[in-house]
Amino acid sequence: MTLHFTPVWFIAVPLLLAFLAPLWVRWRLLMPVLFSAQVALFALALSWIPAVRIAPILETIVIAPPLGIHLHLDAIALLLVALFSFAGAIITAFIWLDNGAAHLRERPAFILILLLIAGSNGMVLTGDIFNLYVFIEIVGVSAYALAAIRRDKTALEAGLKYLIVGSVAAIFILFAIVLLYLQTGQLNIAALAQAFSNMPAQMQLLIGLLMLIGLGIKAELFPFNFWVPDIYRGSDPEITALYSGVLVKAFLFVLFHLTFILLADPTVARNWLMALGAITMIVAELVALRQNDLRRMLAYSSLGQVGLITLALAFASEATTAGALFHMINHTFIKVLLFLLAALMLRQYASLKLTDVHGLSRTMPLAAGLFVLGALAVLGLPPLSGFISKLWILKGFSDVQTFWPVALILTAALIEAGYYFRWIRAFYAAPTDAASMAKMEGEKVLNYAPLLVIAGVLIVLGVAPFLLEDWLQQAAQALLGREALLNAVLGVQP
Amino acid sequence: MAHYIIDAFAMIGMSYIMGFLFYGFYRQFNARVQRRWGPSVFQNFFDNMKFLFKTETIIHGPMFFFGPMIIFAGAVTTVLFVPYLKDSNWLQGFSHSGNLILIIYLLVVGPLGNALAVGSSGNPFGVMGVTRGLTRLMGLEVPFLLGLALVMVQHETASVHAIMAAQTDFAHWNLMTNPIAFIVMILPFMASQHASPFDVVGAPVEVYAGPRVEFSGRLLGVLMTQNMMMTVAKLVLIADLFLGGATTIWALIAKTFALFLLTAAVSTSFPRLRTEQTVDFFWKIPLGLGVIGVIATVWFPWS
Amino acid sequence: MNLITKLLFLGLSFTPAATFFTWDGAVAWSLLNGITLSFDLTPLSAFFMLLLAIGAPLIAVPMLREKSDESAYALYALLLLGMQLLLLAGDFIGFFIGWEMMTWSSYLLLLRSPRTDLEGAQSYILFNLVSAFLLLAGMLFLYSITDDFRIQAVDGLLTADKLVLFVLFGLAFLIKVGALPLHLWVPRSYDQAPDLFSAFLSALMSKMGIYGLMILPLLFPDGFNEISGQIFNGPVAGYVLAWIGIITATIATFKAISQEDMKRLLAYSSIAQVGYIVTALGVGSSLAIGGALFQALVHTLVKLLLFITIAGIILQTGHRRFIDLGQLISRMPISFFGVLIGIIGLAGMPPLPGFAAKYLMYVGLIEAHWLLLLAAMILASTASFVYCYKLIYGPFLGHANSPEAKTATEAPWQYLIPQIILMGMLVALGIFPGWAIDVLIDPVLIGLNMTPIGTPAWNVLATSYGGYDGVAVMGVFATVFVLITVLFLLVRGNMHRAASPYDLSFCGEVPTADTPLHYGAGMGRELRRVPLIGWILRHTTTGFYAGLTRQTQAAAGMIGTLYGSNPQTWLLLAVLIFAVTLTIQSVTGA
Amino acid sequence: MYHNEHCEGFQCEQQQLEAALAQSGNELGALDRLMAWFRQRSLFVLAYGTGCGAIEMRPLMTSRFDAERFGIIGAATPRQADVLVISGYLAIKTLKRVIRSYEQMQAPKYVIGLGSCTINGGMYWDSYNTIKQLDHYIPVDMYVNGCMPRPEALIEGFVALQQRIAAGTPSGFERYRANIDWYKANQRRVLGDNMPPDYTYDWYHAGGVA
Repeated sequence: MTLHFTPVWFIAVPLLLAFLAPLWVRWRLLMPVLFSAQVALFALALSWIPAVRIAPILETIVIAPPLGIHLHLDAIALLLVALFSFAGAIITAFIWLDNGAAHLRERPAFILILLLIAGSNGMVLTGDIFNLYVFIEIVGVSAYALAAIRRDKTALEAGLKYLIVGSVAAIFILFAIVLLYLQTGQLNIAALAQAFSNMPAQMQLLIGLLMLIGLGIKAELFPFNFWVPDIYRGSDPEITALYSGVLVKAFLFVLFHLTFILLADPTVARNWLMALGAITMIVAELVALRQNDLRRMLAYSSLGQVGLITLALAFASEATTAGALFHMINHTFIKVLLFLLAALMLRQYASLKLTDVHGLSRTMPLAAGLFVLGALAVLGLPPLSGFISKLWILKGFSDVQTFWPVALILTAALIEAGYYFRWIRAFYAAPTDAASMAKMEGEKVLNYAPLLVIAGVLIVLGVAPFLLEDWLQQAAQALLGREALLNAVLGVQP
Repeated sequence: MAHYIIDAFAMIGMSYIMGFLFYGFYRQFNARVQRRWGPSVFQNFFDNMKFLFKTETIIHGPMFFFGPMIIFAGAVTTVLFVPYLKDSNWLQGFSHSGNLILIIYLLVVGPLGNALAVGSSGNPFGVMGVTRGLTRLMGLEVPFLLGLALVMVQHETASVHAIMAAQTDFAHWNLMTNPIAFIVMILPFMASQHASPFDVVGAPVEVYAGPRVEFSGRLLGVLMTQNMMMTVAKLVLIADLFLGGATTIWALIAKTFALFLLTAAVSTSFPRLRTEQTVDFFWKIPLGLGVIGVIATVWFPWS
Repeated sequence: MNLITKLLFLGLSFTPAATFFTWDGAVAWSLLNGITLSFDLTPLSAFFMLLLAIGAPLIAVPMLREKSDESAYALYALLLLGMQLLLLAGDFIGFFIGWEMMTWSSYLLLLRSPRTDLEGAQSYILFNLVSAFLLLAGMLFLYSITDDFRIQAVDGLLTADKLVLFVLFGLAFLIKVGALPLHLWVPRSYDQAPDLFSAFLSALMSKMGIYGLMILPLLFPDGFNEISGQIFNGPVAGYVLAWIGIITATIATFKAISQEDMKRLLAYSSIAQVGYIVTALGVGSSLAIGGALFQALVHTLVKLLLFITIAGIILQTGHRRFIDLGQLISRMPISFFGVLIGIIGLAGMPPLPGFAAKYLMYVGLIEAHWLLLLAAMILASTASFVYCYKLIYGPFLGHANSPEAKTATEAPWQYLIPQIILMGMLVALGIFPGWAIDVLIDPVLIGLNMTPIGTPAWNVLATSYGGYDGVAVMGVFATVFVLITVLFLLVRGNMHRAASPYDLSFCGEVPTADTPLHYGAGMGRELRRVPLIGWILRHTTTGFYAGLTRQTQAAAGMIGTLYGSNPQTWLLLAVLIFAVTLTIQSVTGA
Repeated sequence: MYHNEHCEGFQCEQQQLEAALAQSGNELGALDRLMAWFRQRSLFVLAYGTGCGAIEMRPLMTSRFDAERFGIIGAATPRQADVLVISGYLAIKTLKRVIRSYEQMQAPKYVIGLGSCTINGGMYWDSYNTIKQLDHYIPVDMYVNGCMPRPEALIEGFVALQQRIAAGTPSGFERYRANIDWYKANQRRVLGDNMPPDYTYDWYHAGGVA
């Protein structure tokens, strides 16, 4: 008998495994299952590549669209799903191998992480807007709970704040969906896309704004991202890595997926979104200059990168989109790397204030080295993959002689260098407190194994980016290819 | 080979003799201006010999000893790279292997070797003097070389022989054809000869803190010898460049003497300047003239 | 294990040499669609590769003395790799990759010094990144016009486009060479870097900026003739570049004179020396370019020699300031000769090759009739005598000023071997300037489509303006020196060495060990009384950059207040924005 | 002496004095004679005014009396000087400097004691802090007495010194070498522990005592 692989598995497997959690607890298999689930999903995603390369896969759940719910696995969805499961696998492996943070190796965390992954996969795969909302809520709830999972004061505060903000964002999104449904009577995204242009302009604007704010809060765009540093600072770095690496990317995808598919002419929103991205980027980088806490700094840096990706995606040319997707991947890797490093450093240091981590390279040389690698990659310095993605984006802008984003991106990178290198310098400076240095324990290479994998990927992708090139270009085409998608989902339409 | 050796010794001897005679003349001239008799014209020779025959000489380490040797070697090399006569096989030295820019740099070799020796003596007063000397050098080299560069541009060559050959008669002397260059160059030239009013660096009689504060006996004699030879070499160089060179020894003596007389006249007439005044003076007056010269000869090629 | 690592490292340091000698044929690496990296060794890049091939092992040898430090070795290897990529690159992407690898690996090496402070590290990386990003912007702009990343002649550009490109590339490379007023990072980093790495920074990395500047004429073969015509006897771009170079050289020279620390002095002197190269590049004639290359060669050798020697002194004494040293001539004689040969080369005195370089540059300037530039260059090179003298007087002559200087011994052999090799190279080059012209420089000039300088014999440096014979100069000087020394020693009379270093004529007073007899720190201070120099030394760019940093920080702080920690505010803001945008849109849109 | 046919005033003085210079020591060898002749033709005087007699050195060197015509000229440092002129009384404080300067001069070197004070203390015969007999502390080659001696007297003294140099008469510095212990003992008597350092006469320790 051959198992019938379908895209549903990407959602179903994690859900199923999460529900069977008591079993794994009894058999003491929680972490192995969690890890192997992600690896399996990643393998599954890779096995789909040949098929998706030929044509997007459409998986109908009950009845055919536009009436039924369907999952839509095209190149970009596959890319993101693979990315999510890879990032999930890395983080899980880290939690598994690491000897700290016991609360992350218990049942609640197990369930919540799987739910988060399932939800994110669902958001990327689904072709139905209400279904999308459901997944957003699944992801949201698991994220709020994960933020508070450490159950101390700061974690609980972060969880509560996240809950408030996230719920409001969900309300905005829900409101937009309701309006859409009221106007068109449709819930299938493709069908909505066809009907969207027939709506009154005022209504289009209202829905657009509601969506923008709702998703903007979730995807951390500028005037709506004030919550980010607090949450990132409050929750465990491993969880933050999930947020920054998986969650934000899923929401960014949703934002742009909806933009590109609902609007017949994406240039309407282009300038708005580009401006939003540029402001997000510059503001976040500037604010990060003054941050003295490593995790807050990483949070702002994450915002800056989101701004950059937004800027590039909003431009909606194929080169910038492909570059932005590549950058999305890189950013996921880098931020997972950096946040996990922060987690490791937190084991040794009471606080990650700039003044407290002087001389960190003496006790944790590997961590300091990997931090340097991550910083170089996030700054876009060759020969790491961050350089290639940035170059791709910049080249995309130069192709059409648009230079203001180039100038902004380079300026932002410069500011970013300003603070990243301040940290690097602190790591390699003479220690302020030599006595406490002495009693710190050495590094266990095993803890670093997942991080070294990421580092390897960053280098390989930097030297040989052509490995991903075709896939990325197809993904970009899929993201921008409104007509193709409508045709694929709805068949030949009158 | 024998020709070269004889020629070289002839040049060295001639420089030495001209040197002490010129300096003797200078002391006489100075004395007459001050209404006194003054010493014999050979007084510098006597002084020099006295120092060379001193029975005792103190040295402060090997570099202190080698410094005067370097400066002497630099002086002799300079002498040998300046052509003394025009259109002659004699008194040429190795001047065909060099050029004007090389000679200008050779002029500086000596002072730098000397500076090493002074530093090696460990006497801070000497080093003060060296610093003053290098500062003055900084001031004077700029207009001096600019003046010479104007000549090089005029003749499109850095070869002293070629420049000499181009000055066929009095009307074609560079003094006539390029007077600005001469005026620009002449005051720094005097300073490069340690002539008053630019001689605060190592005024031998009055100023304690000079480069020579630690030198005694035979080393001082060597320094004195090279100074006289160097003076002659510089005079000959300027005569070559601006006064059309000389075809006979008598013409050479006459021309260099005329230049020396000019220097002596200026020295006796003006009070001494401080180092920074010297530098400032050179960067204002001769260099300003030099800039005018550049504008007149290079930017507006009608002249 | 230790030994194997060290041997491996030494082997790695020979990679540029291996590349230089064994490279044949071009290599291409397809990075992305439309971006193919191509690598090849052109005559120009071969010249700079040779510098790297000479310098890298010579710095590696003394590095072996310290206890084996794998990460430093790895970074050094990366740095060498980056520089080789940069030199080999046939397109801008490869160039940029090499450039950036060089930047960050050198930054990390810089951090390994305990002396590196925040300002030094930050100014190093930020200035270099600005340079890199300007380069990136320039190449993207070029790409947007030509649709090609390859380094090749571009013609038919609009003047405005060309100007933009020229400014972008020019600034990028001028930052790297440390031209004023973009030099702030140079003295700090050269001063604070590990002592041996300073040699690398000054001798080799500054040359990469020169290499970049030399690529520019390849890109724009016709220069800016259409703007300037022939007002300045040459392209206006060259004229501007030349003035930038010479102003840099002059001001840096005066700054160097006023330094009290050996490495800082050398840092400013590097800026000044590279300034000459920039000037010569601005002239652009084949003589001047030849001079620039010659100067690049000499400066590399000289700065390697000086920095390695000074690293040896610092190693042996632990002091770096002039006032803390002195009288090392008797304790570190080989180092003394190292510095002596170094400063003679630095000052451009005959018979060492510094003079040949100066000679070519002077003749280039005279040939171009740029006499005011010549005057400024003379000023800078004469003023450099003062700091050269300070450099040898401070550590070696005078009186020892600290207990360490009184007991120091000669530097270890790992330091002496490179010194001796470099001294030999410098002397040989001085005697045979024609060899360098014939073998090293003419191929580059031919590669750049310029008339080679040519030389009748290896010992002669010949130009259309006359030349000189290295063997004759050296021979005459050496013969006279030997003769006079022998003669002097033959004359009868008692010559004796002072029995005490305090036997000084000191106005009748008796100096003791407590008397301040060392003049090293004060030397050159009195230069401030010269109005021009005083004015230069009173003004710095530090204030401007500090102000810029302060303003940026203030702006960051101000924006940072937006990010409060109150959820109500976040939500209020979101709703408010929603409402306001909606209102505005519906009012204007309706 | 001032009324001759071919000369007038102090012009005659020079001729008379120079005439005396021409005849020099017959007992010396040719090279030594030549050297001695050069030495006496060129005397560099250390510009060191120890007492009130220094006021007489200025007219001596300048236009009125013009010592330069005898080859006598000032020198700034003891290293270059041949002659040390002790111009008048010598306080004990100054004595130390004088001894040091003298020892730093390079042989051959000469000392001229100017004024009565250097001979017997002069008007300071009972002063507690001046030395009375210079010759006890450093060797004096020539005394010029008077209080003050006129520049003419000084010139006569110099010329007499020149004659002695030309004649090859053993001069003070050789006496100093030979009797260094005596001189040092005398110096120690007035200076006490405040002696100039002994490395300035290192030939004494190196066994080079004449």
